[in-house]
Amino acid sequence: MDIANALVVFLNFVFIPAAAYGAQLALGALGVTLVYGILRFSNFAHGDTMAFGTGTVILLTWGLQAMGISAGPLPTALIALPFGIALTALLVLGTDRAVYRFYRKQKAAPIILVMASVGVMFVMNGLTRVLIGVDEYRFDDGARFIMDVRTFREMTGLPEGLALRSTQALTVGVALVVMVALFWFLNRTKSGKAMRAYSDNEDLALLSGIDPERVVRLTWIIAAGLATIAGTLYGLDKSFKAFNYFQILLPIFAAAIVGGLGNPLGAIAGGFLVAFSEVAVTYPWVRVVGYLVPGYEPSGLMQLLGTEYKFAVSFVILIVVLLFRPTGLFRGKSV
Amino acid sequence: MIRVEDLHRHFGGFRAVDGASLTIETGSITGLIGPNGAGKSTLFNVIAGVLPPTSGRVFMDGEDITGLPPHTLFHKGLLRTFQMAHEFSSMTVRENLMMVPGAQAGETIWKTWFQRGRIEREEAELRRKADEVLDFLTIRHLTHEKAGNLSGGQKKLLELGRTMMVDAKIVFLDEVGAGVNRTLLMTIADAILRLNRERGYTFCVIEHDMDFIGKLCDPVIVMAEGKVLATGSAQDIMKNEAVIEAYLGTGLKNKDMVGA
Amino acid sequence: EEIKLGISLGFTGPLESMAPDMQQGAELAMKEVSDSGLLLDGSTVTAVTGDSTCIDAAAATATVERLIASEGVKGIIGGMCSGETIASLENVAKANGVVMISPSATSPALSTIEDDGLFFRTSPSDARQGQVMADILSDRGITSVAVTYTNNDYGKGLADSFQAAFEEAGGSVTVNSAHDDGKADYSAEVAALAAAGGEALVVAGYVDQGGSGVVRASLDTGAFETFVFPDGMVGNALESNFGSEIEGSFGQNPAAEGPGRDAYLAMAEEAGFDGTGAFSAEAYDAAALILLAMAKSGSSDPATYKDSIMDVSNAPGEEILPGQLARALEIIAEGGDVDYVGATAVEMVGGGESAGSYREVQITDGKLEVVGYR
Amino acid sequence: MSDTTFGNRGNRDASVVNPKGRGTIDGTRRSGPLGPGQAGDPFLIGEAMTGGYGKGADILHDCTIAVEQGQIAVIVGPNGAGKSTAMKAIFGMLNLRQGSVRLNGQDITALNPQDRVKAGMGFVPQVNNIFPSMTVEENLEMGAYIRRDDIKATMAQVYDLFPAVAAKRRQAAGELSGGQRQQVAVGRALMTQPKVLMLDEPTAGVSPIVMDELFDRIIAIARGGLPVLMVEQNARQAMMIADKAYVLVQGANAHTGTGEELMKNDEVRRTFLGG
Amino acid sequence: MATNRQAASSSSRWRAPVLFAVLAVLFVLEGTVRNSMFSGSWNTSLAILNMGLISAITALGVNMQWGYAGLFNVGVVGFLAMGALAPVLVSLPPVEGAWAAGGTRLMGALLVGLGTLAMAKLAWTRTRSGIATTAVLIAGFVAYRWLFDPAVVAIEANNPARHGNIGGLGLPVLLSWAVGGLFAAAAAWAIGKVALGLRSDYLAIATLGIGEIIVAVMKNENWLARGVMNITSIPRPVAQEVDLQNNPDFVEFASSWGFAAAEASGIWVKLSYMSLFLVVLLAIILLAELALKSPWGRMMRAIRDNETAAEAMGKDVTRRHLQVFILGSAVIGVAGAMMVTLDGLLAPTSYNPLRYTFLIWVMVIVGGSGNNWGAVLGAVTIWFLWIKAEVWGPALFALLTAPLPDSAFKSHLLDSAPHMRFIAMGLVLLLVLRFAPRGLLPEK
Ligand SMILES: Nc1ncnc2c1ncn2[C@@H]1O[C@H](COP(=O)(O)OP(=O)(O)OP(=O)(O)O)[C@@H](O)[C@H]1O
Ligand SMILES: Nc1ncnc2c1ncn2[C@@H]1O[C@H](COP(=O)(O)OP(=O)(O)OP(=O)(O)O)[C@@H](O)[C@H]1O
Ligand SMILES: CC(C)C[C@H](N)C(=O)O
Ligand SMILES: [Mg+2]
Ligand SMILES: [Mg+2]
Repeated sequence: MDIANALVVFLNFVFIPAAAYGAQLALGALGVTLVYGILRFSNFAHGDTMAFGTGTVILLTWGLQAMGISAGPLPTALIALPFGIALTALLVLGTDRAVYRFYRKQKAAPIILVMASVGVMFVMNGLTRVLIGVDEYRFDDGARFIMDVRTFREMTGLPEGLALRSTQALTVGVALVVMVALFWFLNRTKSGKAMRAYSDNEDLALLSGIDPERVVRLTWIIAAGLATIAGTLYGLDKSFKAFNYFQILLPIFAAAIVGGLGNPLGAIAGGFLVAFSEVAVTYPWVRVVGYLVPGYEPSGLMQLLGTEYKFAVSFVILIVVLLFRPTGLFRGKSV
Repeated sequence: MIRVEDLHRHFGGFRAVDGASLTIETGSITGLIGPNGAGKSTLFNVIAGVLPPTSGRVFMDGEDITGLPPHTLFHKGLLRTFQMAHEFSSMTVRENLMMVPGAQAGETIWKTWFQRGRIEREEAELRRKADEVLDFLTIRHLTHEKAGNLSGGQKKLLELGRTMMVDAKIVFLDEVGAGVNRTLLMTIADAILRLNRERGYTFCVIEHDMDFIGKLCDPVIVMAEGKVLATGSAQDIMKNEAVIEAYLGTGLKNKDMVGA
Repeated sequence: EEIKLGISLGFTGPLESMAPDMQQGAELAMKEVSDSGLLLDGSTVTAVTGDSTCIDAAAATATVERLIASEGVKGIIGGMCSGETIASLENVAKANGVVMISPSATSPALSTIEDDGLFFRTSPSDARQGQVMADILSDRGITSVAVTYTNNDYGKGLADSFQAAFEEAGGSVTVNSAHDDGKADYSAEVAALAAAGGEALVVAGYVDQGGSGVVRASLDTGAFETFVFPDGMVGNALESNFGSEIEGSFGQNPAAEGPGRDAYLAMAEEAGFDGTGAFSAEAYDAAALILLAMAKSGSSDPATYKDSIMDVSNAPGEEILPGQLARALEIIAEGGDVDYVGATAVEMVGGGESAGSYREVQITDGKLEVVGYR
Repeated sequence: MSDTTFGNRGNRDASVVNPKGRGTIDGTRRSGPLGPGQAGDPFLIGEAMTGGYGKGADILHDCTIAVEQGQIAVIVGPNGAGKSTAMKAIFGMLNLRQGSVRLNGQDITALNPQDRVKAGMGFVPQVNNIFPSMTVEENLEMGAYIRRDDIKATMAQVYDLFPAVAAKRRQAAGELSGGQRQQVAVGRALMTQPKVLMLDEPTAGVSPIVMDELFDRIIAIARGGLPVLMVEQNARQAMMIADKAYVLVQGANAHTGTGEELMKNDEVRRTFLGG
Repeated sequence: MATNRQAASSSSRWRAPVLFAVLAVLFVLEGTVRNSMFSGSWNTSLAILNMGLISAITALGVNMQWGYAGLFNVGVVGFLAMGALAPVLVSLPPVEGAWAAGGTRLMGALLVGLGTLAMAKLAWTRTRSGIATTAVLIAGFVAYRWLFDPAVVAIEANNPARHGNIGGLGLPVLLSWAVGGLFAAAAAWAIGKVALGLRSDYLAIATLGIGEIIVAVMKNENWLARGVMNITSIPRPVAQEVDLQNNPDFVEFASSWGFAAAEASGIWVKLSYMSLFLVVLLAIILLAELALKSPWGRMMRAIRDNETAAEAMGKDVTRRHLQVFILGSAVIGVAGAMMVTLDGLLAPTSYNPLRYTFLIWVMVIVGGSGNNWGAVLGAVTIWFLWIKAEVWGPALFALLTAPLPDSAFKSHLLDSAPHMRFIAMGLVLLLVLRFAPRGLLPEK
């Protein structure tokens, strides 16, 4: 019984939250990694693209809700999602046209593109706030829990509870599906291979008859889709606040880098690594140990480090991982 | 000068260099040939410290130099050129040469603040030496050109020129001839011979152009599938059945269609 | 004369959602006074706003510098967050001799700062709130809590003063740990808090920041069911974010019971904004105090009117509520005394900060309900 | 090969920017209209081409290169003569100030490179001629990107021609040795099944035995009706198989003739073909 | 070609002076013209300039790392914070009782900590045994915590409302600028040792991490600098405005120039700061230019151009990278110390990456990376815009929305006016990059 309790505590406070958070980061990192791999720069505007995408999804969700449309036990936002993606893709394509294309034509140094993306970040940042405001919004309807603590306790009779939110399951599921789909797309379809070819050798892609502008458009559309999906799932799970989407950029980049920038598989692994190291390292093991070692009552919390240092710790872990895997988690074949 | 003992370098399961042992005698110009993918460049990279070996040892003048980083080997007198020219493209041709010598006072940051006079003297000396080298290589007219603007063959000359800025003991040349005009290649061959004769450099040369190998090298080492296949004089090698089958071939089959 | 007052608040940055209601509160008071035409021979009052960003001391300093040097404001309502407030006070306001009244900087450090008599605040020091919160908990018979605070001078100051007071009263704090605002995820924090346990969780954070994130994650994992909310958390967002999920949780924020607050809420509604927004009422009071002090001292020069602020804010005199500023100006013009009560029952103590009366609130049927005042 | 990834500037940091595979050609350029060809044109001709890179000085000066149906044309010349530049000019990879390029009876001077591929031109550049992180097989598939028909047969032919590469078909092309890469590059161009094939030093760095195979194959291709235009430094072999040969010096035509004629010309042999 | 080149170089010869002159004009306008665009106050103008100069020094540091060596430092905020600690620890008056409470113990703990690391390293190089090394580390860590924890508790318990920190040494604040540089250099050394010479991702992750770690330590280690409770009243190297205002000579001097005492005192103080900052800035530029125009600079360019070849030509690339990384970080540290001195405040919560890492990067790139003067120009320009965007953004917005009819939509838009600060900033950045894609003053 006690082992069961220990397990439940662990699952409830460490495993499930970290997995969901990891999936959220992973989805964000996928977008960053894709743009890095194919368009060759770190897109600092990605966080704010996520915010913008989510903003449009929220507005559409409200519209749908006003019309009385819902998705049963699933959040209405899922119905709005495709339209949100379409709108975001339009905005992003417009940005490419107005900003990035110029530098591509000029063959400007890629760092200039990075800085241009900072400019875009500022503008989108403002745009999102003008669009939907600075407040916090919850737009999660439908069933919030697949399993909540009370039900679990009643079902199992254990003193410890376990909760699993539908958005958590959704996020993890979607992250994995999206990753597999992206992997399949890039490695098996002609367009995907064309994108990789462009990423590998722009000039030669041209000489093989690949239209580079088509590749770029496709990349942006997929990136916008990823951003909107990531942003919406994150928003559903937590809540939407424009400001937070800039903050999430940092862990997203960490995830993308440690996974090996430009590598979709790495993005996923990196996301989970960052999330688990944040949650697990600062976790006080007192209750788990308490269940496992009967009769032992530790005086402290058995916490390695305070949660204030969680981000710091996760970085140390990332560096250590890189030291032992000097080529990133997934080296070799990238996008 | 260089002794390689049972060297292995594997990439995953693939054995690019698979137990190669060879010696490069002091004062020789040793040729290294072999089919594409035989492991020649990999062997070079392991000797020059760019890649760590999977196993095996490399000795230079009896000293174990396995796995030493390239900059250390440089100071021991082991220089190399790259299969694909590695010039400093945004610097002028002369600067490309002047940066080579180690132990310049001006490379120590605080000396650049307090010892301007000394640095200027050293620079003048370096400039003189660089110009000498440029004369030797017949590219003096390119002194102030950006190295990035040179054509393929001129970059190869510059690669060679850098090895002349200091007193090297042994120089590894990786396919200096690929993509170089044949007339120019013969000039390069002459330059190599002169360095060998006049300055006593030892050379180890990878090349697919048999004329070039024949003119320069003795002995010639043939590699195939990561191992040494044969060693001998250029004439012997060119008659060796195994080498002909694996590497040299017997010429065009479609001769009859030529000029049709 | 056209009198300009500066409003320096964090319109962008982590607390950007609080700022507009505060600004509107301050402007409401100025408009009221302007419209009355009774201030210093019919002077008008205009507001000049500046963005203090709340976290960037340099930007805040530059903003206040601009307000004073270029706009020529005679007083400043602001700053918003304690750190930024201290920086602009020490570097700019003191140097130029301009009065600053902050509606919301609650750090205890501001009580003892050397301010040349220029700094006031209409919110109480967190040293006091900690005491009040401890009292509320003791009265409810709760003896063991976990505390999480937003990692800044406000959160830490409040958490520490609360811990001291609560332990003094015999309670125990199982853990007192920080959370950073604006993080993407609070699972780790909540896991740690849950492991430490406690009957309730004290969330000394901001409702539209990490505070909500922590509450959300706690609810989702079933870590805590009852929460204790100090001022940074008591806001409408609490109802809309959580509603009945946090049924039975309680807290307190600086606010006085009674007609002043009601009057203010009505005025705000009429003016089209949310008067219950955190520190909105304090901002109204801050502006009103400056203007009344000007009238009292007969001058818009901060060097002169700074000394009248304590005077108008405290007894003796006729009590003044929001919406009665015209009346107050009349009294002053007649040479009478006023005791400004305003929207938050202003009572200045010590070096010029609100003594602080708090209302105790509780979530009942998903709504914030006032259950008493302290 | 010089590393100009960062425009000869600093910053080799791969964690903000991806240094891999940046191009030099403006991929955003749109094609202009096709013009009429001229009577009596060879299959492919770049006529009186003058131009250079970007805003720099002219590198080609009134240079003309042509190849007839079913023939092999070879360009030789000293390093830096502008051989590669001429090839690129024919392929639309730099802006010509003067001159025109005509293919199969149409003036294609205004087309961008992508559209020239669609018009039936295939090209193997001198450097950067593979997709390094894609497998050998994918490299070949990319060669057939514009084809809609079944490519299996062609691929089998290519593997037949380069057995060393066939053994490595699942390996990333970037992990191959210099000579093996060169074979993949030529294989990629063959996959296109172009109407005209342009090769820039296809034999650089390949071993003698493979070089002979390659030349054999090129002859066979040409005799099959596909015109081949190539730059070569292994000049003697190249001259042997050339129906037409051009010697370029400093961006201008210095000598033109059949391979045999030029081989017989002492001056040409001594100065450009290496004795 | 020749004419082309000449045209280019003659335009670039004038480019720098012209751009600096334009910038100067902006500051003069800010100081003299009062309208909706400018504030017409020298105090504002100089305040912006002073912060701009500090940003310029920071940008110089980043430029050394990026422009000279191609090292990507995303932890600028951390090195600034490192430097910011210096004035607190060096120039603040000692805290009464703090040293007695736990000072010696603390020092002992720090020594044990460092000693442990050194021993572990020794154990590793001597024995190559993971177990021995781990044992050393664990033993050291236990000893460290045994010394450290009580000391911290004691120090933090010492008058926590006002102090609770270890306090400073009471030394002149100008000294702390140099110390700030040393602190940052030490941090850079540690990171560089781990991360340089490996793949470039390490440096990105490591610097990103160190930025977070240093700020986290500053926020949470109250004994060090009171954590999030902030340190205020940091000593100044220049006069106090209030003292000047009370000085009759000064008041007279001010009025002879036609300034009110308060205004004049502000200007005086800012000018004093400005001269100090300028001295530091120019000294750094001088040293940097001397080095850059020497074989050292040539070597750095070679390394940046082609690491593999430079390594083969005997240059120890890793060591050189470490050197510039340390130097650049030291410069950033100096800037950090200068900044708290100017603010008179250490507020760890304000150290966020957007402001102190990305904005600095924008400055460097907009200025033209690799060019010292470019970094300075970019820094001052961007800082000016960053501050002015607060006013210009909403003004622009008002202009744009003016033709709209009054409606809920318009009022919603007007409510969003403050966010125009970001939009304006973004647009300006994009415009500059558009018209000077290689930066305002590209590297020659
Ligand atoms: N990084 C790598 N990963 C996997 N395999 C590699 C790698 N580098 C080289 N190889 C393999 O090792 C073998 C030897 O390569 P190497 O470059 O040494 O050949 P080489 O003898 O120099 O050939 P060439 O004459 O064509 O230059 C090749 O088959 C190549 O595919
Ligand atoms: N991208 C470029 N930008 C500017 N100049 C260039 C560029 N590429 C080549 N050049 C210059 O153009 C001239 C011709 O170069 P090209 O590559 O056509 O020579 P090549 O005849 O192919 O020589 P090689 O036999 O060495 O390949 C050379 O002087 C070279 O410096
Ligand atoms: C806006 C407020 C919640 C600010 C907080 N009281 C502080 O002092 O920082
Ligand atoms: Mg090779
Ligand atoms: Mg060429």
